[in-house]
Amino acid sequence: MAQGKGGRAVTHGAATGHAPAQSFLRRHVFSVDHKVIGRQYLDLALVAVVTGMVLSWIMRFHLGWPETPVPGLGKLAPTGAAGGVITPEFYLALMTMHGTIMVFFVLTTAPFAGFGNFFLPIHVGAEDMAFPRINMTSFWVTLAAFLVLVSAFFVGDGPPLSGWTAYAPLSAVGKDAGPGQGVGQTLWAVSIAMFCVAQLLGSLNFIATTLDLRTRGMSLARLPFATWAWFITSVIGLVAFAVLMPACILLILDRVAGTSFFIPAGLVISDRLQPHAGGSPLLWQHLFWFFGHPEVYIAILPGFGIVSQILPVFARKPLLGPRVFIVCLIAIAFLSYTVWGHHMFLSGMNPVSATLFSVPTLVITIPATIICLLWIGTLYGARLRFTTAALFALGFVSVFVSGGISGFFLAQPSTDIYLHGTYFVVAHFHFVMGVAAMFGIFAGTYFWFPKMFGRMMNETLGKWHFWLTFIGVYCVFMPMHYLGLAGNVRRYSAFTDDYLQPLIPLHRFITIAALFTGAVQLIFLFNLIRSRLRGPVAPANPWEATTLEWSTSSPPPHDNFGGHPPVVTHGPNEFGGVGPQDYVMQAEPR
Amino acid sequence: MSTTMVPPVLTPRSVATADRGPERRVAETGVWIAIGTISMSFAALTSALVVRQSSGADWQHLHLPALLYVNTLVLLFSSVTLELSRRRLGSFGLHATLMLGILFLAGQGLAWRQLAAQNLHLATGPSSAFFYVFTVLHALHVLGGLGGLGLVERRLAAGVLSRTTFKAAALYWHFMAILWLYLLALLTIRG
Amino acid sequence: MGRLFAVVVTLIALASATIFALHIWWLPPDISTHGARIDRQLNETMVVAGVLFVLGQLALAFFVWRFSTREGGPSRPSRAFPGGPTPLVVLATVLVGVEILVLTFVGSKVWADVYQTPPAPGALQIEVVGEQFAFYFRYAGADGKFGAMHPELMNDATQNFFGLDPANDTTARDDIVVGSLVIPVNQPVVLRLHAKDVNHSFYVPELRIQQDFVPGMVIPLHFTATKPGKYELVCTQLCGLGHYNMRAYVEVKTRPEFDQWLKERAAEL
Amino acid sequence: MIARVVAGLVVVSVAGATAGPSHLPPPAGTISGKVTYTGTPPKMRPIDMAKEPACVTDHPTPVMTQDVVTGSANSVRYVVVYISGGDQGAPAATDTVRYDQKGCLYIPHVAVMQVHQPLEIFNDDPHSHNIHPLARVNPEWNKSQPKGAPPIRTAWDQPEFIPVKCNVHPWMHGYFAVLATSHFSMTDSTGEFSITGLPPGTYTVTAWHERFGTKSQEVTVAGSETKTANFVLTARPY
Repeated sequence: MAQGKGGRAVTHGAATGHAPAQSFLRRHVFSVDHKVIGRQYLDLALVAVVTGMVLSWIMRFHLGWPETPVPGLGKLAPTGAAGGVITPEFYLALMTMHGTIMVFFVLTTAPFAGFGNFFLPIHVGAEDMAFPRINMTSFWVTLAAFLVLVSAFFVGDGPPLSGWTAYAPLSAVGKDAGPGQGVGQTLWAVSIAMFCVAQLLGSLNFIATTLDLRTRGMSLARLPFATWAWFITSVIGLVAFAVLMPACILLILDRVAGTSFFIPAGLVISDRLQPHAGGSPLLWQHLFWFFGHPEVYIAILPGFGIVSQILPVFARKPLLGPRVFIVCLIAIAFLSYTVWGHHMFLSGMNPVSATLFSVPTLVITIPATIICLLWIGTLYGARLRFTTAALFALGFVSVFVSGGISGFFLAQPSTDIYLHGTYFVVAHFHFVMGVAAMFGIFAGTYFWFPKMFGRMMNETLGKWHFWLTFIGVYCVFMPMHYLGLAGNVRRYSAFTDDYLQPLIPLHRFITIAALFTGAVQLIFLFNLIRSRLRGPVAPANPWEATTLEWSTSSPPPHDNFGGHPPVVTHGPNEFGGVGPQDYVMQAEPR
Repeated sequence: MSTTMVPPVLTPRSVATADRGPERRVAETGVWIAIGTISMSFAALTSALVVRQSSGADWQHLHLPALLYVNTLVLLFSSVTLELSRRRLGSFGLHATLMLGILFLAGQGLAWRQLAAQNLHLATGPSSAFFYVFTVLHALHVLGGLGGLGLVERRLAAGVLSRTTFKAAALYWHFMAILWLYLLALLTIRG
Repeated sequence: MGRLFAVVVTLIALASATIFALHIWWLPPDISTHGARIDRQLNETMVVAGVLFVLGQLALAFFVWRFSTREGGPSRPSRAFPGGPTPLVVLATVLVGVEILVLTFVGSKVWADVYQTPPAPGALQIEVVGEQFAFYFRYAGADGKFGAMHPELMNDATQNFFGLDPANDTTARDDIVVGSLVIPVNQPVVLRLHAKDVNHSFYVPELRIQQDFVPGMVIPLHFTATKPGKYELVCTQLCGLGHYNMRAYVEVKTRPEFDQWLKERAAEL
Repeated sequence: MIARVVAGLVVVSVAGATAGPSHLPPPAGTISGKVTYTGTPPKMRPIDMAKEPACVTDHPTPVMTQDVVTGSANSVRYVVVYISGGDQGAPAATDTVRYDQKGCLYIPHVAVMQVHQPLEIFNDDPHSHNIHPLARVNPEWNKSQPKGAPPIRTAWDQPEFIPVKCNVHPWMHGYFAVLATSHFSMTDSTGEFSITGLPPGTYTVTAWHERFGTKSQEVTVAGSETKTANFVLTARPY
């Protein structure tokens, strides 16, 4: 209690509500408890991922059989798919919404905001986030952003069709540019701007919590790997979303206020001269990709952390080179801001800068390769236990390697000349940020579910889920590399070009594999719901793990540690001892 | 399976910074992070301005209303009164800061009206567009700062104000002044 | 379970790599002067990346096979990786580092050849407009001069795709505007890409060339086709609902055929 | 397929030629005439449909541009002649105006209809089109119609000459002439038109052409006579 100079008592800030709230609404809906908020984020991500996946099914079906009506779709979308036949603009709208929902509301929301919210405070030994109310605000803004985005399905011409990258001027000139480019595109921009605000607030919380609320003995070196990853992701997000938000504001102004930030003079769209002048389409691309490339790491770094945390647990030995791992994460975070131009090799920017952007892009593979080797090296001499979480973590390594390696082709301007804009790119980013991040989310779910809900998930169902998904995703995305090599352009709603005709059978194979892999996810959904209601009661530490969340009950009490903040005496990585207990928990007394 | 529970340790609310209290750092850290991210946003807009300036030949220098310099003085003075208040924990300076902050916003509003009277609107040209974007965004951030100061005032009146909260709020407020000086310079030189 | 994982990963890796190696789906034959170098760069990258891919997956499979515990099997202590992380760090840095150096060194030359060298003098000048959702091409006509473009005159309804003003601009009157890119074989060609409305992209797989159209910019692109035939030019930058159908044919003709074609088009004016 | 197109043509031309409500009792007058031009019209040029091979094969000889179609003796086709002042006839006919997309062309090039009259747009081609009426008074829309999709049924609420375009095939260009009156006609390949079923009275007759603009004249019809009203439009070469 500090004594003010003027004699007035100055106390600590009012307690931030660590007593459990009483009303149902306060406890489960408008809760400031980070665990409730984390679950809310994950529930939102679940809704989003189901939505995004259904959209991709319709897209894939259309690509395989473009003229076959989709049963029932004519009723759901009478404008976009009259009689169930999908129009090109409806396909692009599905694609735009699929990309936007998946990148923002699944790959950012689940592994980062969802798991991070639930476990980061527990990992550092805190009762809650640094700013619980801001935390709650962050979730509700995210939810509102999602609703705004989805509402584009129900307005005028439907959702926008300019892709998740929303390149200007297509995204900026309004409805002359096509259906959905009116109100739908505006809603998109508003939604993303709101999402940026939410993520900035969230990142602020993550960073402040990690820096200031660590319990006694929890030095930075003893932070669990997942928390390191969330912390670094927050730093990336803090910069990336801070750039995307003003970019979206400028885009909205171009659309509704008649400014010309991104729209140059002399555009004639559908025979109409546009009343704009002087803007720069490349400016949008620079601003977007300055966010967009780091966003890839926002999606994948939490996966790195989750896998690095899970692998040692099931390998029963410490992660190889924990410090190297952290240094590599930091290196990736730093480099992620120097590479955005590799999305723009062919965009008309100065060709000299292509080489300048190519080099850091290739260099970033060094820390990524080191991390993969650390994981594989961790397996050396391990005593692997094959839980579903372990399988997904191992699967993560496999798909990340597959996705990462195709990056070599796209990072070089010379080979990008041919492969840019083809399915090779689709294959690359789906493996490296889509599938890999999803595997991270699955691994995290199977690993942490007992802690979050106090019940175990069904391992048999889990293993079926893993095997079918693992094989499925390779069948879906590996052939896309072949399509790309054959010059198959992406974002096409149908393949009418002569040279694409021979590729249609391969598209059908991918479609069947995608529908199959999608259907397999029903096993996961079923497991999730059944285990939440009827799974066996989970002990505090079912996996014999070391980090702080396993020191408290499953699920943790309201203040996480029952009024007894833990004192940390060990690192998170102490596995492999001999004796009945081969590990040392972080809070184990010396 | 071992399910080791931690034995109760008798360190109520002990954290790494136990000697100084957890709240002490959190508010300040939060504001520093906010300063970082706000700076990044304005840096992005600055680079947008530079790119936009070279992309079209339609850039016409915007003569800033002289009122802005008066507003600048108001904002700077409000920082001084806030600092005095914080050093001596008096509420008078805080009130003054709040009033000056509101005055600054009113002044900005007046400046926008002056420009509008000269037919310089958001969509008139790139320089006016950037002017409005920068100043409105800044004003919104100042508005947020006023909210923070209002909270400080309430807590001070209730006698529950922590030094760190006050310091954090002041830090943010001073940053608003610095940000404004930067924007003024940018808009004067490149606007 | 570990053995199953190892087997599945091995099978996936080998099957995927085999399909790559057999070129079952592969690039169409190259018809440009610069394409061979791009192909070589792509092949070299394919070999290096393929080796890394197979090695990485096999290492993962092998370690999982070797170090999985069987249910109820004897408990043995875990072993640390010999030498700790350092050898792996060195391995990754050296291996990937050398690869990066080689690829960049060779690759940046290939890139520079295509995008940073001026076109050959005397190259055939062709103007290209990309619009929702077609490409149009313009040849200078008998006077060798292109008429100026006026956006306010651009109108699909009157087939004025380039915004020409023949009423006042005599150089525009003989400009030949067509919907296919017709070029003579072995003749250097310079395109100037204009975007009429939104971003588009110029992609001819056989020519190994791709370049965005950006509104507000005129982007030059040059190449030389080496084999007569009919190829497809497609748009690779999302431009709206008809993106999938934004295409044109590229017809590479012998010199006499080309001259004849140009003469016929001029007669239509 | 062809039968459908022909049927559509018949429907439209019937709607055009006998647009007057036939059930009205006589006397009913007729205004007929011919539309010609002075000056040099733009040259009709072959349309380059190379990007859509199916449409190239649909037309053994190249199709010429249709924005200005002239015939012998300076006649002008696709001129909409209608009553802009005077009796406006019956409200919207319930018969449907049919508009076809075939061989990457709009058939007919100009479709004349009344406000609120049902309009059906068919895609007879083996590929997708988008229909983009560039309306300014009426609400503008832009929809694709893939192969096999049902016809688009719509109607317009305000009189307007609406350019129609297909963005996928930029040369595809036509007009919806949406009129408040039921007294209208469109010139044929000889430039002739005929507005029938006019009750006695004085009329402002207006001729509209998409490139040559509009001209009007006053005509008084008494009883069941046929009055002649010729129009001469001014053509410019570019």
